[in-house]
Amino acid sequence: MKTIEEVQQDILEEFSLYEDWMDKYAYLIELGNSVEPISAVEKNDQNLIKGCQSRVWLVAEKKEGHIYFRGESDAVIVKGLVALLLRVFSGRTPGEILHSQVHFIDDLGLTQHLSPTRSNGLLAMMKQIRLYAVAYDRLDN
Amino acid sequence: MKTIEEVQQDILEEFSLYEDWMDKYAYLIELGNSVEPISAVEKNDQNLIKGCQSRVWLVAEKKEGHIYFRGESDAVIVKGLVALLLRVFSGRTPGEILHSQVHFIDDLGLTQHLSPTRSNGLLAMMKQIRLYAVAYDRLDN
Amino acid sequence: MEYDVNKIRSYFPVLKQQVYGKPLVYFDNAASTQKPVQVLLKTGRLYTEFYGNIHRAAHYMADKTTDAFESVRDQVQQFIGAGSREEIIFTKGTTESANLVAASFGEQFISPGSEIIVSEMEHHSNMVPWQLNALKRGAKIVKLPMSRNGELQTSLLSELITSKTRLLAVTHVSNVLGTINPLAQIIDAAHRKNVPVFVDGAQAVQHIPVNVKALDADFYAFSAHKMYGPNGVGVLYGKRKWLEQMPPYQGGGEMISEVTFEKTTFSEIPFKFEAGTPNITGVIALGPAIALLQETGMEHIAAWEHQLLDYCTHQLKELEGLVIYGEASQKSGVISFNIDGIHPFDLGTMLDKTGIAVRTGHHCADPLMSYFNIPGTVRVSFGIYNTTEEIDRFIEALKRVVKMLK
Amino acid sequence: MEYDVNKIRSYFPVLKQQVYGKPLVYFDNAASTQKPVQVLLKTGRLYTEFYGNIHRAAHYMADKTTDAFESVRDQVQQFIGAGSREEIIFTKGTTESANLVAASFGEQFISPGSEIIVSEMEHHSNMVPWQLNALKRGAKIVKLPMSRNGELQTSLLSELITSKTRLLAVTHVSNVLGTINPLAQIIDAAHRKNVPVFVDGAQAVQHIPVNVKALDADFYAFSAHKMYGPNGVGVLYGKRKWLEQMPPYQGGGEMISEVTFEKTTFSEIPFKFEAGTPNITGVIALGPAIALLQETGMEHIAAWEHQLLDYCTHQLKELEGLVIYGEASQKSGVISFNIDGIHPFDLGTMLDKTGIAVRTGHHCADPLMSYFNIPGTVRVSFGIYNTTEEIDRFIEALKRVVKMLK
Ligand SMILES: Cc1ncc(COP(=O)(O)O)c(C=O)c1O
Ligand SMILES: Cc1ncc(COP(=O)(O)O)c(C=O)c1O
Repeated sequence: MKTIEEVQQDILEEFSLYEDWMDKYAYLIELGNSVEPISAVEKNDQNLIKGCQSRVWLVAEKKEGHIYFRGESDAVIVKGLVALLLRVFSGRTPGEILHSQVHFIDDLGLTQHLSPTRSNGLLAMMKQIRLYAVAYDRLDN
Repeated sequence: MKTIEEVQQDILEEFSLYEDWMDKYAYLIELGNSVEPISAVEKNDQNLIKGCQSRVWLVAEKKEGHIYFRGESDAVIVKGLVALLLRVFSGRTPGEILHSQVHFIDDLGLTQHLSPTRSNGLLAMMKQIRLYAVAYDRLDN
Repeated sequence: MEYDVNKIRSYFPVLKQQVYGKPLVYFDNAASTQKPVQVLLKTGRLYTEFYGNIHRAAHYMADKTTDAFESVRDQVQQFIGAGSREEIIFTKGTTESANLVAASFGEQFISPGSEIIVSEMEHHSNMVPWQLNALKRGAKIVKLPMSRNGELQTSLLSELITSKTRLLAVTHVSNVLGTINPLAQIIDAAHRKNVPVFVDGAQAVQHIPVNVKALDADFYAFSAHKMYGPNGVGVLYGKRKWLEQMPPYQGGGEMISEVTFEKTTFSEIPFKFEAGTPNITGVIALGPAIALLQETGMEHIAAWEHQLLDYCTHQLKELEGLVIYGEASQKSGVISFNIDGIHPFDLGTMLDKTGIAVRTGHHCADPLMSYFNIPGTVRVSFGIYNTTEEIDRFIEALKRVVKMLK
Repeated sequence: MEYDVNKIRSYFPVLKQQVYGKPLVYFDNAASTQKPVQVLLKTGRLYTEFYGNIHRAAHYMADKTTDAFESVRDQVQQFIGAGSREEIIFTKGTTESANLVAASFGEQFISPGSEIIVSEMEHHSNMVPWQLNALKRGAKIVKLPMSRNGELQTSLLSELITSKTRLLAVTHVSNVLGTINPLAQIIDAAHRKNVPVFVDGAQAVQHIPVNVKALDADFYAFSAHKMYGPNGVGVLYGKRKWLEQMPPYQGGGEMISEVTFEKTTFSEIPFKFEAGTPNITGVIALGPAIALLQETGMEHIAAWEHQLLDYCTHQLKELEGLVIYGEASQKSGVISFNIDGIHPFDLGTMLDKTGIAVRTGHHCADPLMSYFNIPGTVRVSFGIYNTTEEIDRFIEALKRVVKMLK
């Protein structure tokens, strides 16, 4: 399996194919549409991360030392970003997550989606992913 | 006796001798120093017109249908302005005062001393002069 | 008179900017308008020619600045047809104007059991101040409800206004629906029962002619940054009879007459309500913004923007699955809509990539969103510099992004 | 490093103005400073290149503006050494900052019988808010007295602070006397009895290095317009632990999380305290003002201005009948004085005619005037761009007008 850094590089390379912002977003939408929906039952308050404009749900499961994430959003662009985050983080060990540095969103020029004052749920989702890692890490030790 | 308008013209002419602002103010100070002081007894709260930075006292007396004003201030420049107002208004009938238009302060470029937000007492003094005129006018009729 | 939109556009250099390589179409005017060079030039004069703190000083720079500042008070008075300059209070915005009245009028007139009527279409800024205040004073907020088409149910007023009602708070123009409320009628109904009315004019003064005296409004508030003026400046108009009875809101410099450790006496209105150094350069730079509105003519502006509204509404209605919220008979240039199966955030984000700035979200009007049971809308809102060509570009872009998102 | 005052002066075109045909000498910096071109240029960019309402929008103009706005929050945090950006709240000025804390801290922590200690040398803005609040809540204002030389009698603190004391309000630097108060010592005395301290920094941040964390101040307030920045912008620093416990001050847009007619939940700090559209352009233009101070170096500025203070004090003392108010051992560049037998208003008015802008009056510090039993003073106050040559011209002019007035 590729490292978190390698996956980020892959993503950057894929996006570098698109010069135009419309095309980058078209690709994000495509990614968003390909995200496997989470079940209605899982779309509960506990898994909900509330943003100002859109909602994000995040489900985590641990199997054999690795955390598997699934997620969704009511906005397709946010869903595309969720897809990217899942690709980077799902299936990692808590240690890998805790020692990672996420830079690809900045590098893609999508920083505004992470701005704390935009609060569209993505930043909270990243925090939540780390919290899961911390929690599972503690459970292990 | 000259009319209110004529006295204003006189004042404007006198000041027109001075080109420099320092000289105009030197003349104002001279006028201020020449104002006859009012007695300590008359410097009471009733005659006091409070400004933000300086205080003005105004005393009015009526004799044979004419109002005679005396006034003073703790700041000599304000006293100079008071002297000019006394020269214009003292010895007039209530009707003359009420029908007059005071423009010489504006014309001299001293408007800032009359600005309501500067509230250095002069504007209040002008109002007070008019109020006396109104009051004596009523008493007459 | 012809409406010379090109001349107006020439005052707004920012309109020539490109975003993401596309020419900017700015349709987010209800959030904040762009600012003309006239306002910048006036600001520049205060940075290069004269500036000083106002009112209390005895020097040239301060005198000149004071004159410029106070003359804008006269200009505002005249612009909204207020009875006297002392009834014009400078605040930092509509929100602060509402908070000032809620706190200060509240302290004097609102007590346990009092009722405050607030309409269902209010911006949070004309809702939360009353809520907070009601909570503090044991008063109750009573809702003036809305109808499906975005009009207030004014016929209910005679029932809603009781002997306990102390104030009615309502917006002149809705920032989400565009509805122009029948203010004269609402105010009349309130006054018949001696209830004063606070009007949120944040979306009105820049779009339609406003005369507070003709309306007989008790309070009227608006923000400079929504009327092509500077940021950080708001206006509160209040009838003298209310302002004089109300205690000061904030304490500090400017608003006091005398201070001792034991007792403080306050200045007259308007200064009683202007504690601290005001936004001097901001207030002075509001002057040219008002001048621009007046030179263009509020009647002409209203007509022009109404034309844009009609033109855009007509084209939007052709689109499949598009729902417009707010179809009041009297509307200003604001259109809120959604498209079936597409999240407004996605629409807004994609439109942005085509150079078109619209707003998405709840527009600070949660109760209104609850009414329609939606998470938000896409909102386009027009200003004096917008054109039908821009609407064409918007519609075209909208069709394109809808195709991508569906 | 040399202090390059000519370079600094070149940033302030207004200093080249003439008044009454004489070159301007601006010695009214404590009232408000002039503004450098850097601040104007930044403002201009917001008028011509990018501008939008912040935080909630999803378009390019708004995103860019939001980034610029929020980066100034970081800059302010760093400038005053605050622990985190969330502890920086933007207000409209020092006065509002004090009112915010008085109302909001007051609501939570001040009750009948509480005591608030306020120093005798406070500006009305750090006095009246506490008075108004004490009156509302049945609390009492306790005076921290001053000595003849203009220093606070800090030795009395251990007595004055009782179990009833809820807060101590004190200025960092006096706007009349120039006294730099021994803040660390005052704060330490208060903290030993668990009393938080509100510091009025309006006359400090532009003159001396300030680090709120090193001082351990609980609240620290200042105004942009006194630090070469724009008008209508203030800062309130507050320790997180207090800000989080305090209820919101104003209600409206930005500061809420969710609103219904029944209940409203609020945002986190700092937004909880920033209701309504903030002074966007003002906050952003504060950035270059802070940058100028930092590039020049607060240590260098303090040294330069202290030199001006010494130079001017020395020459004033030579004048017959001249009394200086405030001779604290630690002083910043402010000198208040009177001349025997001459009214300060006359002095100020005449100095103005020679091109020299000073302030006269009570400087919004009535209690201090009562202390010295005077109606007012003449005040000269220095800024980063003032020079000893200007002081020479001032002294010469002063001698001339004194001769005229005596
Ligand atoms: C010491 C002090 N505190 C507070 C203030 C009030 O500041 P502002 O008027 O900007 O709110 C001033 C300025 O006048 C001051 O000098
Ligand atoms: C109807 C309405 N009221 C009040 C406000 C608040 O104005 P401000 O944020 O300028 O205080 C707005 C703007 O957002 C508005 O549209």
